[in-house]
Amino acid sequence: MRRLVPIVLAATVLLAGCQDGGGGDSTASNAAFDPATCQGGTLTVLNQGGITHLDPARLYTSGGGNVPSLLFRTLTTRNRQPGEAGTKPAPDLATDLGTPSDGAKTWTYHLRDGVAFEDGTPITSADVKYGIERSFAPELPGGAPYLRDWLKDAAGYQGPYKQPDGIKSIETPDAKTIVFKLSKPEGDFPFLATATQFAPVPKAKDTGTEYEKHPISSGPYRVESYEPKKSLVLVRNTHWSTKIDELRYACPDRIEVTSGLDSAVINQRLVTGAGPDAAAVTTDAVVGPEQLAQLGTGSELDKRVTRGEFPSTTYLAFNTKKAPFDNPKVREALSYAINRTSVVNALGGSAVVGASTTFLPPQKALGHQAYDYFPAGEGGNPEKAKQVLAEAGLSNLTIELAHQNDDSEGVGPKVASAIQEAFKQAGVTVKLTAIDSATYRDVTGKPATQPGLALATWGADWPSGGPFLIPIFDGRQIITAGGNFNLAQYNDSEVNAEIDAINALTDPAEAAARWGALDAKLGKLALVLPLTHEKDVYLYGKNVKNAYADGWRGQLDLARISVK
Amino acid sequence: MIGYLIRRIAGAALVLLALSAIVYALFYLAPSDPAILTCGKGCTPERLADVRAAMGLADPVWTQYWHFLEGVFTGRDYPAGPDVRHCPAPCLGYSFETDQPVTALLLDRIPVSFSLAIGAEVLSLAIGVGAGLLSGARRFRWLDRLVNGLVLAGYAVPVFLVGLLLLLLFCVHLRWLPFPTYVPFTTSPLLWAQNLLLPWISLAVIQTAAYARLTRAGLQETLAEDHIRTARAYGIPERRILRRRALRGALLPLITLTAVDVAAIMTSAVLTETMFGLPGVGQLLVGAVNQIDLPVVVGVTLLTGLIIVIANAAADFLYAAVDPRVQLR
Amino acid sequence: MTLLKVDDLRITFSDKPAVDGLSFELAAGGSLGIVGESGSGKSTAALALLGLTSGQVTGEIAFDGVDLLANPPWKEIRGARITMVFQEPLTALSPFHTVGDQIAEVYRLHTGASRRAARERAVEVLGQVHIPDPVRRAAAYPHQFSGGMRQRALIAMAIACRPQLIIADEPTTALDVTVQAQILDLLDEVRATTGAALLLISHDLGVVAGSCDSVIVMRQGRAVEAGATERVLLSPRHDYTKALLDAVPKPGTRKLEPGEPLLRVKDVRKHFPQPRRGSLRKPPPIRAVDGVTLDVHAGETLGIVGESGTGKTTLARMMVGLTSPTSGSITFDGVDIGRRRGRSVQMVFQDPLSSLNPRRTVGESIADPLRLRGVRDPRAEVSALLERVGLAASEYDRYPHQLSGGMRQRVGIARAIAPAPRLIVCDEPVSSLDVTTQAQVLDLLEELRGELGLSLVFVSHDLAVLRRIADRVAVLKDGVVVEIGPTAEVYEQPRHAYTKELLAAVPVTDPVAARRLRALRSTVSG
Amino acid sequence: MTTAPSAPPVPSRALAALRRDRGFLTGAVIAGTMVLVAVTAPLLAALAGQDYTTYHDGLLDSARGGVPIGSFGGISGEHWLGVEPGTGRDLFARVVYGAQVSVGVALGATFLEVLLGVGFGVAAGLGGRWLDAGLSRVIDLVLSVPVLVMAISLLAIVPQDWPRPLLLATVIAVLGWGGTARISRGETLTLRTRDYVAAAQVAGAPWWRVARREILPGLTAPILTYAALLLPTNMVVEAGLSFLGVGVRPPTPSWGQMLSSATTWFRADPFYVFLPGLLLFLTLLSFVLVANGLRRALDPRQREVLR
Repeated sequence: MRRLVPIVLAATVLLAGCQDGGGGDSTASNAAFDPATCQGGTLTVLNQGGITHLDPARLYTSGGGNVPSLLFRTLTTRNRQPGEAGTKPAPDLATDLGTPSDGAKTWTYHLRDGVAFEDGTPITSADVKYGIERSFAPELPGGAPYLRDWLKDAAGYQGPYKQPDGIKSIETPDAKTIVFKLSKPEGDFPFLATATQFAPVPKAKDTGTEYEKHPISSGPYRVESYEPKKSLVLVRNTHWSTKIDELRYACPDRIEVTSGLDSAVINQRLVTGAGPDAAAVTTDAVVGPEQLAQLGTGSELDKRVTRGEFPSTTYLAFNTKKAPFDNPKVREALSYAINRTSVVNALGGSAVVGASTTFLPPQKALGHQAYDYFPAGEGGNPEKAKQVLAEAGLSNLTIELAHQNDDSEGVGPKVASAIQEAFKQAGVTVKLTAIDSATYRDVTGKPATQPGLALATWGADWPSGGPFLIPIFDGRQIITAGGNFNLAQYNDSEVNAEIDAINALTDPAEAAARWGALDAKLGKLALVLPLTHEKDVYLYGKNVKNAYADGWRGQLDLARISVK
Repeated sequence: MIGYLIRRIAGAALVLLALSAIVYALFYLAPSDPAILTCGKGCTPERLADVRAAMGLADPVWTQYWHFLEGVFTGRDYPAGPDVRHCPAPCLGYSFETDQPVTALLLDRIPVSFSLAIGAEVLSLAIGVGAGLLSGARRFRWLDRLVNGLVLAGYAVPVFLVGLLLLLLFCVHLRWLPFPTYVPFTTSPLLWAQNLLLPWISLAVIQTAAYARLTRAGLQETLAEDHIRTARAYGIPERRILRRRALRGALLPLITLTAVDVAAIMTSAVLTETMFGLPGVGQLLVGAVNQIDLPVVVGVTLLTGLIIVIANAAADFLYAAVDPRVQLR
Repeated sequence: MTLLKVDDLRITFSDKPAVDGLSFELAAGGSLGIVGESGSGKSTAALALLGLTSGQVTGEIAFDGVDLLANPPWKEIRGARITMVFQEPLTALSPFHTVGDQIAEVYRLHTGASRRAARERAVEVLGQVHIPDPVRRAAAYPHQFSGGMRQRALIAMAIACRPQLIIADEPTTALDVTVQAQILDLLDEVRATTGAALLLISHDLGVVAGSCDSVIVMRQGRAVEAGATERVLLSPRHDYTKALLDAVPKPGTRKLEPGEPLLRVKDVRKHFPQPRRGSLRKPPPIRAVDGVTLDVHAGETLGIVGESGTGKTTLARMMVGLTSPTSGSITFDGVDIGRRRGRSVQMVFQDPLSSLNPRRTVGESIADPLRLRGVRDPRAEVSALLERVGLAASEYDRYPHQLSGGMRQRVGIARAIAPAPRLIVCDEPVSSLDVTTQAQVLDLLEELRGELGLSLVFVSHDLAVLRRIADRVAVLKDGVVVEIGPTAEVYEQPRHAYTKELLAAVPVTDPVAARRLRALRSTVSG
Repeated sequence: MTTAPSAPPVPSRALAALRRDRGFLTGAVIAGTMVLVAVTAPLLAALAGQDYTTYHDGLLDSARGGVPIGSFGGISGEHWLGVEPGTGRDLFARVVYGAQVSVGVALGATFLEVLLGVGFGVAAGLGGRWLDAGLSRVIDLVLSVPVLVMAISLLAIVPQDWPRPLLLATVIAVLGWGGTARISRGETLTLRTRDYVAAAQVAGAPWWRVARREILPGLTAPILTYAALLLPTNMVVEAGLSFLGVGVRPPTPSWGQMLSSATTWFRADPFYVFLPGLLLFLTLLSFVLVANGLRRALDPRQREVLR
């Protein structure tokens, strides 16, 4: 019954990207929808995990997050469209996606006119810079790490409280212009600029750790009341209008977020839809067996569901520096032996997860290329596995599998025992070692303490191959001191070079293709054993209109739905 | 009297001190490091060090514990970005996870757990004592049996089992009641009660029976005592004897029990709260434990300990108040 | 004229007869004593008079013309015309209400008087039973009263409604001799002043002797003898009555030849620290024994007499080294007693039941000390001991609860003599036994002493018993020996006032003497 | 709690009383069966030709979240109680192994509690003023520790690879021996005032002999009674802890843990809730019946319900 999801995951799990134009599902209730007249009503959001810190510096979001992007406008944001279109960034506070120069090592943005904070003071480039600087302060941890290694010599920066003179590599020549100087080419910068760290913060109003109590809004709503992980009430920000923001519709007059609920309860309430629950949605409670039993049976419920996919893969991470996993034969054998069906069931059934044989999730934006070099079929291929092991001269192998001690992140005992059972069929004995979910990443992320075999999950912070492959396979990203994600500890200069090359590309389509190719190439080495990719099925209340899963994150976008 | 109070309070303080020390020790022997959690994804060692320092985890354990004690008695200051924030006594520190003052968190949750406990207690007392008296005064035989049966059953059903079944029945199948969500009494007494009804029942089931049995036993024992015989010998009518003498003796043991039980419920409400998703102290704890949110865990442990201590004291006072023979010493 | 006429009263519990054909009459204002040992059915009969027995009642009870068996208007009789004084004064009053309230309640109930009137009456009767400062005491709770005062309060309650008949069921059994005397006097006085008849029930002939005109001796539910007190007690006809009278301890006849001191008690004190109440200051300790010096000579029996709370038990326990004195020394043969534990000094306890482990056979209990002395298989020895104290060797495997009180005490004695001690300290060894058994046990102790050349220290509250068995007597009061000397001397010419008071309080079976003593008492206690 | 002085030795009377007590007998039978089941779990599973780890994906409807195919959680010839939703593991096997945990932990914890409690209690009761004062404080401390709260914290922080059932039993015991200690102390204090203890001392018996021969026999009745009620209580605690996810580690099954996972299935597969729930209830009930019988038989004086 552990309900509390660690922050890190709050980011990754909440996100979801759309595959099959979720909009289709919502047409029924969507018919009468018109952005111009949708205003009014109160929207209720029922969630499991609440927002721990409503501070743009501490939020770890992708595409600006769902609730946060109602408060914080960023330089760019996600394109809030269903399907393919939704996987692209779009200008938000900025006039465009940014102008790269110096081979994508310098990015320049101009703020659009008329944008202002909730108190009416206009937003300047200095506010944006200050917001980013805050995210470097140790007092405000938790935000996305990228800027620290992307920005030129900013890694050691201690934040504006200790070092008021700020980051040199961010320049604000005038109140409307902001220039970022990077240490190496980053074609994905427009994607990163969607993170809440890019939201403006008025220095005058900054109260450090207290700021989250009432963050100054630049979006369509402002905070009326906020209790961390319990409740958040948003009301209209009168200094915001559709004139200065075309992406957000902001239909409801009032949004009430309740957190800390049990997912079973949430879905049950959405199904029942009594009272305010009729105008309710959830952004993190994927439907459970309760509802799945009723879905697809032509019941009224079928009209009240969005289906999306967030790019995330659950996989087995081999530590190729540790025996016996330094032996590719062993890795291949296990890849044959795996029984993905039981893993899928352990994670909630084929409706909410899909079996994966590739590391990249099956999404065009990521440049996914299908491959299955070690076919295990539905229920695994223990015979083949035994055979491979025999060839390698290995019999009755005993290995340890590290996993989290609870299932909230989908890498817990349930999955682990499923795998244990599958490998048993191939004559491999698996000893389960549960590690407290709170410290799991610490243990696995330090090569010194990293176990030979560990369950892991990886979600992209934006729909592009880069953030999906780089931390996992870039040899220069092996961080020996901890916080390492290249669990294979794979370092190949060729691959590293290719990564740099792709990073320099500023055309997403071109980049995607090459990411896919890279993944397919790496797949042959069986450095990781892909298990499943996430599918997201969310219910919403009877009176909710224009509900569709946005392409970036796979959930319905609070900024666009209506309850009128 | 004063002397008694002083010694009583001193004792309580000692117990709580020991409790907090134990919890502190335990959590520092634990292998897990809260800082990493707070630091988040892609956290570099340097940054981790900074975060740890900012959370005050860099100092040795005893120093931290000492600061903690200081906070409790005198309050303490925390660095918070540009300015420092002062945390007035009794200061239990700030949650690692949400940065809220622990005292605030607790105060925020206590009403829930308290409502839970009080409601359940009232319910079980009303029914239990009623039934107990009736069966004790030998009114109905069948009631006697029923009570007996219920007592046994009461022991045998874990709260979460009752809760689960109640949920199934009333919320899922019959849909008579909403899925419990805590509504403060001040907002709407009706909704408050409506939402807490199921938790109350599931808690009361166990106690009602126990109380009934206790009452009956007490009544029967008192009725067998000499002074009742005297009363009869002096022609005092049965009803009057029952009302003025037997009742008093019969309910004595209950008084102590009730006070202690309220504490017991409040401290063991973890299950009920998790079961029904009520944002009470118990739920706070479960979350905090998963997050190695030390200040909160210590806070909850101390609070629950305090409640128990207070309850015991209350029980003694009540007893002394009702029974002239008892002196507090 | 007769107030109460009981004719052929039979009470059976599941056809086991408790009272079996009891008949007597009681004149208005008269006084009748019913004497019998436990189980003789005397209390059952008394309860029957108030219709409070759960047994099957047949026969006839006529009270002032009312048939008490044809369910009469009890409301007017109970507590109004017939009242009862119970044995256990502590438990007989409700702990939750003040004494005054309880009396007032009864008074109001029967007279319908106003609250104030009732309160006043309560105070009045409390004064009548000589409770000092009745106004304040009326507001006190029973547990704040001493045993004697509680019994007085009960009597006050009994006379509150000016009853015609007062039934006193063992009213003094739980009390010290002196208090017992006072209560008996009070009952006598009350009877005189209120003109109520008194039905006094007791196991002690001495108690009835002084207070009743006529006596009934009951045994197994039957009246074996009845008549005027003088006649019955001075020239008994029935053997049982004779037996009872003989059982009452007579002055001993042994000559005392003092040996050299065996056990020396030198200025011994025992202070018990009191638990703090209220204030933080430590209250003064209870001085249970406060400077006692005495010797026990070889071959003698030293009696130690004192009322409850005079520290005699504490002294006894110190003599066997169970508790160590706060100051002073106790030596046996010049060796500190603490170091002689388990050898040469043994103890016989008051309640033979609680002194035997209920979960072990009596044989085992006796065998223990032998084992401790390294005897491998003590069974034979134990059997011998059992027979010596007049029990069958077969009792070895029985459990204490399967034995009668007397037998248990014999076991206790057997255990005491098992390690062949030279001194045995007996703490109230017979006070929980019936008169007849008492006598037998005393005889046994006498024999053993002669036979084994033992010395005895005999602690008791019962002067009569001591007079019979002791060579010398020490009178204990507030932890101090107020008088010590040869038994005869102390009994004939007591020097200390307290000794006089004690002696005056001793119930004697000779009614004439009893009256003399009562007169004496009034002078002694001013 | 004191046994009446007139109380005959425990065995003879008690046994007689128990033989007449219908409630006790029924309880004893069920409890006995449960213990037997727990002990012979592997055998029973083998008998059913099943084990508690093997997955049967074929028996699940993956599209519907992995609910068992067929009615009553997929009861069938080879799966006597159906299969577990989400995994398809055999429920019969899991249930019998679950009994092993529930019963085993409860028994272990109770045993430890009695050991600790009696030890401390008697020591405090026989020891001098200071020892008593000291130990009493310790007991007070233990009694004022919120058991569940502490247990959760403790279990959450101990290394995951420690032997879980043993750990559970220990934690429950370490937090729960206060009651036993308090009772033992009280009993000892009253018993030591009994003259037969004095008699033994006069006879020169050393303290440990007194404790063993005179005190402990007197303790058996009340402690046995109390322990008998501790057993089900501990079982509930274990179930609760497993329910909260800090209990035994998978794939080891436990009823509490089944119930907690059942919460997400109660609509889709009600049988899955019903089964462990019923078993837990039955077992607890039986233990309570036994305890109740024991209490009535051992000390009739003490009527009030032990908490």
